[in-house]
Amino acid sequence: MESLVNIITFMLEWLQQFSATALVLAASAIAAGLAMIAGIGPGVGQGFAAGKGAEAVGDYKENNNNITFVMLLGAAVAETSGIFSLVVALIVLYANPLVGVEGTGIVLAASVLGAGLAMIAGVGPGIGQGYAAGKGTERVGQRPKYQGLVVKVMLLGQAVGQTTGIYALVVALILLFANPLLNLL
Amino acid sequence: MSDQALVLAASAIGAGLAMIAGIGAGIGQGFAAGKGAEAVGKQPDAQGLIVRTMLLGAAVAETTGIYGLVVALILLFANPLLGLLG
Amino acid sequence: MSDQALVLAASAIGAGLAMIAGIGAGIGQGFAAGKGAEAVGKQPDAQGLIVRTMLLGAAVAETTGIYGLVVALILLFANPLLGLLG
Amino acid sequence: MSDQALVLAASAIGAGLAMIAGIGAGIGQGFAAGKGAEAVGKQPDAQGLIVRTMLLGAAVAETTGIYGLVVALILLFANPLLGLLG
Amino acid sequence: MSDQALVLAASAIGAGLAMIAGIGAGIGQGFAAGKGAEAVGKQPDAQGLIVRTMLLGAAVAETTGIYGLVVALILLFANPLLGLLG
Amino acid sequence: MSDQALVLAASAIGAGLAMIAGIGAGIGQGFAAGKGAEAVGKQPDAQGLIVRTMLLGAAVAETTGIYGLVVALILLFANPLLGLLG
Amino acid sequence: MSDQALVLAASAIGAGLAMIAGIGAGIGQGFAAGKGAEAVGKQPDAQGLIVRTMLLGAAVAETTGIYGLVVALILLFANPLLGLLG
Amino acid sequence: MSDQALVLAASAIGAGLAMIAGIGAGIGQGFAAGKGAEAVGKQPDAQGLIVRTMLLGAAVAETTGIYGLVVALILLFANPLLGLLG
Amino acid sequence: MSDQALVLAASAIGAGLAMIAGIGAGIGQGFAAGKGAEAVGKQPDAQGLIVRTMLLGAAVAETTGIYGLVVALILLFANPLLGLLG
Amino acid sequence: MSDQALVLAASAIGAGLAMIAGIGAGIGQGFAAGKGAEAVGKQPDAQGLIVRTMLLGAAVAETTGIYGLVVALILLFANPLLGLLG
Ligand code: NA
Ligand code: NA
Ligand code: NA
Ligand code: NA
Ligand code: NA
Ligand code: NA
Ligand code: NA
Ligand code: NA
Ligand code: NA
Ligand code: NA
Repeated sequence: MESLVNIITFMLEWLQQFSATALVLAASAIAAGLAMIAGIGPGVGQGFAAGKGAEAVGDYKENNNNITFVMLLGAAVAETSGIFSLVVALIVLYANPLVGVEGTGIVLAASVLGAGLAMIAGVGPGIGQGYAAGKGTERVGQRPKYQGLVVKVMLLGQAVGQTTGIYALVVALILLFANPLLNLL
Repeated sequence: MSDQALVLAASAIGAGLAMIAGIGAGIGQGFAAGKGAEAVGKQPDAQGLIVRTMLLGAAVAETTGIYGLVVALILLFANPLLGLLG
Repeated sequence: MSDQALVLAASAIGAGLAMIAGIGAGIGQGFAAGKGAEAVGKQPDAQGLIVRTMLLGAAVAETTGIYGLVVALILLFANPLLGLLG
Repeated sequence: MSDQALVLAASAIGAGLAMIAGIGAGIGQGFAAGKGAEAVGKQPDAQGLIVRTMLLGAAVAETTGIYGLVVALILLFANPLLGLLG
Repeated sequence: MSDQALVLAASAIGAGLAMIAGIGAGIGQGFAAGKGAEAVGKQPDAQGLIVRTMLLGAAVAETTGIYGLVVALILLFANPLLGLLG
Repeated sequence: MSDQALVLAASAIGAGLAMIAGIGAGIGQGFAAGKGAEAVGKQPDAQGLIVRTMLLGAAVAETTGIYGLVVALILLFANPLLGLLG
Repeated sequence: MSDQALVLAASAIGAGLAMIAGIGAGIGQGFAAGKGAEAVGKQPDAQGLIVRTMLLGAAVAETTGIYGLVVALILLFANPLLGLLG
Repeated sequence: MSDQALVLAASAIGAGLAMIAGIGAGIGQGFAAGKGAEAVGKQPDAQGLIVRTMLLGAAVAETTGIYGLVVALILLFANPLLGLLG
Repeated sequence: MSDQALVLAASAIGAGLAMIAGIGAGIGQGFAAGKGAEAVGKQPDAQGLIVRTMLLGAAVAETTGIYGLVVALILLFANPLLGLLG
Repeated sequence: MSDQALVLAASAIGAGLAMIAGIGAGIGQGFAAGKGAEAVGKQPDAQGLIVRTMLLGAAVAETTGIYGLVVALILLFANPLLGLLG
């Protein structure tokens, strides 16, 4: 280590002892872990819906079926970004399109990492849509007569709340399947 | 490793980081969705007004997520940093 | 130092990161536990229904934590990445 | 590796990090959207006042997201650090 | 530096990351504790039912924290990655 | 690679990190916007007072976001660390 | 640099990361403290029951923070990874 | 690369990290702004008292943001670590 | 670079990470402070009981912050990892 | 690169990380400020009691932010790790 005069050069040279494939695969392992972090969102949101559901069935036993239906429907929507992240994680683990691609290993590896980081955006829609699920559940328990209207507004709002999660998925898929950086090399 | 490779690798990571901004709009707009659903259940007559206000507020909340997307797309498709390389 | 070592080292870190997903279920299910306890105090007669709804909702909230666990276990015990090394 | 390459690579990551500030405005403005929707449902007559207050407050909440965007654009398009290189 | 050293070093960091999952259970169960305390104050007669529901819900909220602990202990005491080294 | 390049590269990342402080003002001021909109809906007569209090409180909440911006601009435009290099 | 040094350095960072789990218990137990204080103010007669429920729930919320502490102490004082080095 | 360059580069990153503390004051003071606006709407007569309490509490909430700023400024302008270099 | 230097450098970062646990107690105890202030305003006669419950709960919420501090001080002043170096 | 430089560089980053603990006190004390302002608006007669309880609770919430500051100042001004270097 006496030759270590420059920490950045040392790290880059250290990375270059590995094959490009090894760099991409190592980045894939970390990216899979990063993508899963999005799962925080659905967990928080669906748990909120569960709590509001439990509260609502206690207050309005007779509307149990409406309450459970809206809770599960809203929670299903809130699962979306967790599923997106799982799919991206499985792609990088089992069907990584950047393995074996021509190009500098560090750019390929960084693209996989960037895809994993982008998926973390899914935390937001998961929490937000779960909150909407909980409030929709609560209201349908109180006013089952307006279930159609409440569910319509809930789903509309949840759709709006999904967009930034979609943006992130698109950026991740671009990095993995249509990487424009490789053409710039 | 070339200079370009280092800059492009960092750009891929920067693009990923920029997308994280989307957490905010997701949480905030979901809150708006929940309050909107609650409100139309209470005052079905004011439905149009409630939904319009919810969507207007949600559009405002979207902007910083869009900023993140735009920065990511710039890094990926029109990388200005490469041009600054000597 | 071998290519395998790099991939396996990154797998250890990836497994740790994947577990962080569990934060969500912990917060959400704890919220459900609190609302459930509050609800059975208010309507002891509806206890069965309240607890069943709480548990059903909590089961739904568990899934992304399970996804994280599954990805971590794949990385640790059935690592598909090693087979892709040249 | 050139000096420029290192500074530009770090600038790409710095730009991505700066965008994360946008989480705040997204959450906050979404909260405002929700409270605004709730309020117009309760007092449809005060709609104009409610929406104006919501938008004024949301404009204030946007600033730190804009600061992050500006710093990112400076790093990407008018990088002052390159000029500081010896 | 040996292959084993790199994998074991990353395992130490992975174990630390996995423990972060415990944030969730801490927040959630504390919320349940607060609502439980509130509820027994209002309906002391339903204390048994309230506390049992609180503890049942808290047990459910603990699981993802336990998953994190198990992954950390596997990395520290029964590291399967070492066996995968060529 | 020169000493300057390393310091300036780290300054780009430090500037990006400093902007993250802006998350706070975004959330907090958005909360104030929502409560302000709610309050003017309930008491339209007190509108002036409500909006002034909201803006005063929001100005106070802006400061740490400004601190972050100032530190970032110092790092980018008047980097004092370069002068400390031997 | 020796193999041991790398593993021990990573263990120091892993120990620090594991402590972050303690954020959860701090938030959750503080919430319980606030609800407990509110409840004894409303029903001073039920003080004993309220405080016992608050402390029972807080004890449950402490566990994942303790897990983090135990993993950190294992890494610092009884590091099992060193024994796995070839 | 000189010893000074490494320490100063890390100081730039440390300064950026320290600013992140400001998230707290931004959220907290914004909450206070919202509750203050709500309160003056309900009790315009108590405006003076409400605003003074809000500002006193917000001043207390500012301190940890200031600590972060002070540590950042020390790292940037009066770096004591350089003096500790052999 | 010596083995000791690497372990001690990582210990400095580990100590900083461990302090982050303190976020939890700060949020939680501040929540308790707010609920305590609210409660004494409503029931001034129960002030003693309310404040004692708030402080008892806050003491419980402090523990994981203390754990983080203890781990940081061990890393800084009684580093056990150095003794494990071969 | 000397041993001291590496340890001091890591100390700069560790100091920055430790300051992040201050997020907690900022959020918590701001919550207390908001509840305090609300409470004095409702019960102006109890102002003294409310503000004293708010400040007492806020003082308790400050401690973990102070711990972070103390660890940062130790790293910057009285670095004990340098003395542990062989
Ligand atoms: Na959206
Ligand atoms: Na916006
Ligand atoms: Na789920
Ligand atoms: Na602002
Ligand atoms: Na669970
Ligand atoms: Na401020
Ligand atoms: Na627990
Ligand atoms: Na403070
Ligand atoms: Na505790
Ligand atoms: Na404290």
